[in-house]
Amino acid sequence: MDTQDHNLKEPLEQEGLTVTQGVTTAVPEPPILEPEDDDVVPQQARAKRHVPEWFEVIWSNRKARVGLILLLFFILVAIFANVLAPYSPTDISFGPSQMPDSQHWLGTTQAGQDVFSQLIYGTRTSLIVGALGGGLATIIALVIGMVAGYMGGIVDEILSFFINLGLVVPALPLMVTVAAYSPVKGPTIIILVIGLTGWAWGARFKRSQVLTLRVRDYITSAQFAGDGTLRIVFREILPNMLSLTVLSYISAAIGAIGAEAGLEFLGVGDPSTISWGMMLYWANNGGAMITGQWAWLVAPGLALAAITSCLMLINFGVDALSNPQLREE
Amino acid sequence: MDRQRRLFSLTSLLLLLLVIVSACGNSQNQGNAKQPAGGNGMIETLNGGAFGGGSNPQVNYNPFSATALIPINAGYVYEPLMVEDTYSCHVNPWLATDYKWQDAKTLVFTLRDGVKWNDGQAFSADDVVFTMNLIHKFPALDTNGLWTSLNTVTAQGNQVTLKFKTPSVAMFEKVIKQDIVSKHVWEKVSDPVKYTDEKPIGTGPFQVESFNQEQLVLKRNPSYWQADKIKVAHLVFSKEEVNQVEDLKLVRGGYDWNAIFMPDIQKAYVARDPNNNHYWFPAGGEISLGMNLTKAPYNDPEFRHAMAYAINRDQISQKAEFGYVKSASQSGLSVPGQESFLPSNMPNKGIFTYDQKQALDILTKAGYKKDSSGKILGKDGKPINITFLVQNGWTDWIQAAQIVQSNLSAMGFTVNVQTPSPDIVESQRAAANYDMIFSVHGGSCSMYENYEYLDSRSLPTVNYIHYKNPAADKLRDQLQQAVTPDEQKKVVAQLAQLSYEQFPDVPLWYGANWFEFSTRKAVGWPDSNNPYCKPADTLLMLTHLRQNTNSQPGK
Amino acid sequence: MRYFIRRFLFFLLTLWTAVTLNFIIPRLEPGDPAEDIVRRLAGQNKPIDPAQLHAIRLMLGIPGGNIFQQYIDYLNLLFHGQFGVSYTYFPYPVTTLIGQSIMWTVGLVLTTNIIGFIAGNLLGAFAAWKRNSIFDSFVSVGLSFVGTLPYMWIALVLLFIFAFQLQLLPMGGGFSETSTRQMSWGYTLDIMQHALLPALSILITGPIGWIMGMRNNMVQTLREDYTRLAIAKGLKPWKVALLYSARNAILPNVTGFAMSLGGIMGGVVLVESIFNYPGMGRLFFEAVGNRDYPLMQTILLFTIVGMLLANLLADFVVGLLDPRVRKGKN
Amino acid sequence: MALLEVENLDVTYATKQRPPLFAVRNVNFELNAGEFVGLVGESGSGKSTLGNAILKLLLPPGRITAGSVRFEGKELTTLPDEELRQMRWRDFSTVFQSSMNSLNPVTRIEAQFQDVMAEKSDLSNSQIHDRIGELLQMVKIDPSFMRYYPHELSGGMKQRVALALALALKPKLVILDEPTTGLDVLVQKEIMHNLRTLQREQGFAVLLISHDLGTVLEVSDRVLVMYAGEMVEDAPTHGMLKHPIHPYTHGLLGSYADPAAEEVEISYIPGRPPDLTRVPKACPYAPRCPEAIPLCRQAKPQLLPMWDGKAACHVAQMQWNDEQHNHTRHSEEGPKLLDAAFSEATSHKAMKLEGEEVLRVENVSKTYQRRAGFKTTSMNAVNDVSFNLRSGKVTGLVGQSGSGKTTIARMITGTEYPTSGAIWFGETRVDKLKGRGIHNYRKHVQYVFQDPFSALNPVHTIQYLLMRPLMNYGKLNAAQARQKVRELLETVGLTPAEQFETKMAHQLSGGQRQRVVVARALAPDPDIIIADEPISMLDVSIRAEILQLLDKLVRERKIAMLYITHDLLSARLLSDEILVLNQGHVVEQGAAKTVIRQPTNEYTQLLLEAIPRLERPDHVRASYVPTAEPTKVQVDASPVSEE
Repeated sequence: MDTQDHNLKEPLEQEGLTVTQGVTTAVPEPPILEPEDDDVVPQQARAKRHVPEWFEVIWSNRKARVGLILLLFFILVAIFANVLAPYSPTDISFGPSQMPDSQHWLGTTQAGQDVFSQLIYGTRTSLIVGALGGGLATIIALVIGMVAGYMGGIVDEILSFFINLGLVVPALPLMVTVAAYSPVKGPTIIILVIGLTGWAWGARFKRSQVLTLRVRDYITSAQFAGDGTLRIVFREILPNMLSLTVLSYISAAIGAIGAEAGLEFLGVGDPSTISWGMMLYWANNGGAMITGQWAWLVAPGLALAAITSCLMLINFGVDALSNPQLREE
Repeated sequence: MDRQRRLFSLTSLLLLLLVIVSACGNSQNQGNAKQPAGGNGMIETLNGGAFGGGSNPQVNYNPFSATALIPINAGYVYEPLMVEDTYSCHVNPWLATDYKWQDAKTLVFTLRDGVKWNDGQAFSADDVVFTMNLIHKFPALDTNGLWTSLNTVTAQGNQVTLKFKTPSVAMFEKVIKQDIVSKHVWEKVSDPVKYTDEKPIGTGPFQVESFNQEQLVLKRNPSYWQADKIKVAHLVFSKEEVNQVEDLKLVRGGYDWNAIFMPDIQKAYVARDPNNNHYWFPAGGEISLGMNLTKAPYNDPEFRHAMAYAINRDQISQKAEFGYVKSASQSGLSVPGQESFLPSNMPNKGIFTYDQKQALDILTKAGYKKDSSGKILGKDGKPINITFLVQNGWTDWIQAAQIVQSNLSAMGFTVNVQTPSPDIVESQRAAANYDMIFSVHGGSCSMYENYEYLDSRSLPTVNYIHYKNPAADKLRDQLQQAVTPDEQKKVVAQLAQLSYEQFPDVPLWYGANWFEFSTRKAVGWPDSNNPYCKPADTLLMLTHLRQNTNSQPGK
Repeated sequence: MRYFIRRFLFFLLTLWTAVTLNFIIPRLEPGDPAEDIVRRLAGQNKPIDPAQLHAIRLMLGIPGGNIFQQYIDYLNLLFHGQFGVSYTYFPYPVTTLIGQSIMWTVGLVLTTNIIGFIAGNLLGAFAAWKRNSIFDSFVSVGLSFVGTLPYMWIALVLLFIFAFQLQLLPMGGGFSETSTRQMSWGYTLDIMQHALLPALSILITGPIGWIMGMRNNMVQTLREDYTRLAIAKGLKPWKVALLYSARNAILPNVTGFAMSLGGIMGGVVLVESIFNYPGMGRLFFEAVGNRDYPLMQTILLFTIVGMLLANLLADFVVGLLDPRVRKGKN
Repeated sequence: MALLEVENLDVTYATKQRPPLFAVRNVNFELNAGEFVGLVGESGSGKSTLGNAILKLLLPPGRITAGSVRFEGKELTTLPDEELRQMRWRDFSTVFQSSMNSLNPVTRIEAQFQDVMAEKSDLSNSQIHDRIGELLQMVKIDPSFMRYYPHELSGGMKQRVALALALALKPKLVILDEPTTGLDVLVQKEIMHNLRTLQREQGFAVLLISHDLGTVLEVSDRVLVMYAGEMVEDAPTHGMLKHPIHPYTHGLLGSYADPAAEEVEISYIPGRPPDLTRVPKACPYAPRCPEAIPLCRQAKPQLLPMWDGKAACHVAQMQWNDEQHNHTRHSEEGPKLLDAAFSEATSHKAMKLEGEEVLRVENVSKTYQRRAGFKTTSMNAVNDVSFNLRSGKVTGLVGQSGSGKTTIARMITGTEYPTSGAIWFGETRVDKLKGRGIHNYRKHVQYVFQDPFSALNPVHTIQYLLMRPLMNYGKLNAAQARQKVRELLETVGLTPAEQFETKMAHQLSGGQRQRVVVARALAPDPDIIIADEPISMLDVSIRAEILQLLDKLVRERKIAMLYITHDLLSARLLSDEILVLNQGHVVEQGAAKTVIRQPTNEYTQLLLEAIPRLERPDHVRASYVPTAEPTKVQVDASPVSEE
């Protein structure tokens, strides 16, 4: 008897959390007082489909669809880089700082490497850094956020302190410092640095999410059903945070890709890495502006923007999953 | 529609603002072009590149300070006793007109008369003694390490006598380049280490006119003791910009001379104004392939001998260094500048050429075998895997290392290039924890220093290959004793020979001293045709500059 | 009161942790600031002179000995407000340097970020109000692409176009070389001119986060009962949009703004490095590169204190804007 | 000309991704100046949508797709925005549901009056200020409260402020959408009374939208009843009370009874409303209607005048026609309709409190410490409460929000510890249990939650949810547990079990979910069940169904139940013993019937008075015989959506 009206009203009452660019704020939730108010029904019609509902929602969002297709494109480029790239990205046998021509679509670097080939191989680094750096940050955020949120008490106090600390300590300067003084250079250390410095937002986000979830009746219900803490956290709470976790994972991946590019651009990366950030570094330090080799300067920036946009577009879809107001009408 | 129009007008307003602001200030931006002086052959202004001091430069003219602004350390204001032309190592009289080693422990300078500090006070031997004692009292000022062997400094008339604890002929280069400060100013300074010397009183050709954080202007010292030789009224230095901007300013004629690395200089700089834009990159220290002599196979001289042939120095020069550098001599000396020190019988001035076959032959002869897959095996029968450490961020070296890697791979070695941070490389090589490495040594006029890396008593950061040879140690000791140039040359030749035969390391190329100059305003710059000094010998250079009277218009 | 004590304790603990991190991170790896100075003076192609190294070590007075003792000394000095002397700019105390550079950073970065924040929120509010209009599509699709462009890349391209190719604007620095550095219209204009490109590169991407955040928040507040009641009241549309919907939607953004100041500091490092702007970011990056520990530590410390203050300020502002929070604290 | 005329109004919610939802269909009614009209319907009936459509405040994707809304003859659906804006608040104003959210949280009360009054009246600022004071006094709020922010007011006060705000410009029509839902009954009563008085004094017209027929009938002149997006009855209040025309109205009325009657009974309507993504071609109520005849499943009845009102019902229409024809009945009596009911009589209640004692609560108190600044204030949530729970018996705990009833429940379940006193479960001191002890104890004490929507995790199947307690407490393996799940589902009336066990909670209706919640509580075979307002979130028409289920289980399985409620009627129906709680104190305690029929405490009396008293027509009562065996629960086999 209830579901229909819920659908009509869900835009009014669904909202508990606002997700904007990783800025999460708990909007005070109106207490549920009336039979028509409830908050579990947005996914009214998801039974009997072959495709999972979440995919459907994401896919039905035009922006997200474009994003998914683009991402697939980037993944394919990364996998088949050795087939697609006309030359080896480290081959220095061409003339230095050549302008784009039919041989070198995006010209060459000051060391005589083919820019286009570097661009293609650079896809790999960005994707891997995004996936792993974002992944590491998300896992740390998930563990800390969930433990803090669920355990409460002194554990929460301590972990919240670290979360707040992580929020207050400026990330990029910290990354620069850590990356600059780390004994090894290269993407691995950058992934680690990003993961270790970039989790605070997500943790805060997840903690507040767990805080709202753990007072739900079904958690109490699970306690009464005799479930243990771990089971409650992983089987009752976690699945309800899935779309938000994916959301923050993608955001973290975007952050990781950007941070990697920034760090490499600042010169704390390994200069022999083939990546877009390193290409920008070399373009800046190898005289792309003097020689007017614009393609070398422009291409990696646009590629970075393209990959982040495609992730952001996907996020629009995921956002719609957790936040029905943003679904397209 | 309305909305779009509004958006459009907003955008155009912004653009307009941008144009106005940029146009307004542009007239100002032309900067330093002052009115040309009269026809007295005086160049009004020369723009000499960056004054250093980092992104937030602070006034610091303390000549002893490592963090002072560059022109102060370069002799514009404070002068040394004598000036060495570091290209040919010829010593020019300056504040001292002459020197004499009375014995290997006693050095006597005769000072020039009539030199005045730029506040009008006379320069005297007291100032020299004061300076020497000042850096004794404050070891933090003794950047040349004089007092490691100096015992006493005394003056008698215009003669200053330096007595050393041990034979210290090799200290000469360090003594003569010590900047001399005035006693009457500096004796009042309570903490000369932290003193920033905002109104520097020196004997040099210039004095400070103005400083803001973007620009330092020096003006000619009219009472300079050889004022007739200085034909430049003002020297202008500016804040260090990021690479590209420095490059661009140079290209656009913003500097009359500068010392920056610039990719593809012929095209980017010279071609813009072939009549006026020139460059000269004289050789500096030797960048050498160091091998860890504490382990096999690198401790085998024949292996290192093969390495001398195995590396394509031309490729490194062309690919990693834009063709700016020359192949280095195995003698450890900087040729052609220091040619006169070479043993006369050394073929091709000690420069090895790329010959992979020769390298393989040497290896085979020395007992290194190849396995079925073509990998060269060590004497223990295992394939030779080489770990090559290169300083992170030193991009030309990294590219050079990649060339070494490809050269050696082609022969049948496995080379693994790693790029840790410079500090790591430093500590790893001090700990003999590497296989191959690039390092730099030599290039100075102090032969004692140039061969320090062969001395088993040196710090591991200097003797980075951990070379142990009593003969080399002994030869260096002899250099401390050799008071005459002839004696010195004899010892140096032996050291060069040792280096040539023993292959303690394998010098690959000479690091270049960057030097670009424009003849638009001034002529008389040192270059390959007239290498009267290295570009860093600014005092020598400035006394050679003359106004360009028939200036060719730039393109 | 309890709230303030907690707040203060957090403040102190954060400071202590930051200070300790500052101390530990640079010491995790070998390296010698003196050596860095010598190498910088000598260049890559010259060997290092041990005598000079020795003299510089003496000059800087680089602490040696027991790391624990060093830490205690360090804390003790900090406690007495002595931040030490910069290695790079010896003998200048780090406070002098920070004092000089902070004005540039605050002037450029804070101003542009505040402008960006205000503009972003207004644009976002407008996009939400006109949801699904051309403007909204432009904002939500067009701008989000622009927003993904890397910060430093935008700066580089601006530099390339306006300074290198068109030669309209200076290539870097905070003011002209010939500037007299006295307050005058010319000097002001000069400063603005130098700040234009860095400011633009911040302003191009800066507001986008706020635009999107505001838009998303306001899409929600537009559906809230109070907004609907305002419509039902028949108030003028702009009143409904600004005083009801936007007024509530901006609250999360205000907190977000304070929290994002850390990210801003990151951007500062990039932009100031590219434009050689004489601010804190550039100084910080230089300090890291030179192992100028006193300078680096102090800048980080100042930044963190700034962040904490910004958070307090944000709390205060949110308290002003949102009476519910005000009550909750007491 | 009526003040408001709604004609053939259709409202549709159409999104790209989902099938369109026809929320309001072909609705016609009129509202005259000064008339107080109630609009009643359960969740999903489209009543709020209708209200919003009239105000032109529909949220996208909702849209008026056909029909017209005329206010004083002006067509609102096509009126330009600006003209409509001019009319708003001066001509018609509104009070939203519960006002939790309808006052701008960041501005003071005064400002929220000020802005609209400044824009829409000629009053000066000081006049406005005075007027706001008057308005607040009118709703019995001290004018000084205008300096307050909304969150500083209680729910009831906010609602009154919203009412005063709606009357600020003396509108001709005020639409109130569930204005008192969620407030305590006493407050509800007072506000409604206040509203009615003001309406009589000032003469504005009211459209009162509510799910609670009882409240509406108490105050309205005329009542409109909606079901599944259609208007099914439109009749004057006195007529509807005496003889509802539509079987649905009749069914709704069955949910009300006087708890203080000698015998109390209420009825429920089995089944659930249709899916509105497909427009029903016949009578939408036919599947649930006990009167339904074949025609009802074939053709859609029109809203036609009969007796003293209008109704859309084939059966009633036939009776009416018949009556018109034969003149056999008095025209005021309405149609004869059947009932399904749950009455006190159906439970086998003995007057004496027998049964084995399972849990003993002894002089329990709970004090909360609150810090505000330097001051620490303590609040006694529960004060010296003692009672027993006996197997097979229900103890009702009645009180308003804040009375401490939930705190007692939490202490009994071991989630909170009393400040003093003891709770004995057999030989176990519940208030001393920790960790593992609580885990073991909970096998014996289970909980039925208030909100069936949040008590079931949306990510799990019913089977998983029910297997957990079985495996945790019953030590069953998965296969055994699965078998047991079916038994449980059948026990709570969810048959066939196979059809339910694979479903997710959100695929069930509210009543079905609450049955699952009950099944889960039964799973460990507990000795005690705490039922915390188990029916308050459910639609009125099905509450009796759940009560009946609980009653049956308690009696059959000899479970001791603590039934927590604010509602004396359900307490009377279900409980053997009743405790009335007021601010932590037990103010009345005794056998259910005694407490309610002879209340000694003033507070209990107030609570009783607050219950809408509907005099039910005699012929209805006479027309059915209470059955000891409850009506077989008809489970609608079709889930919510069948795409």
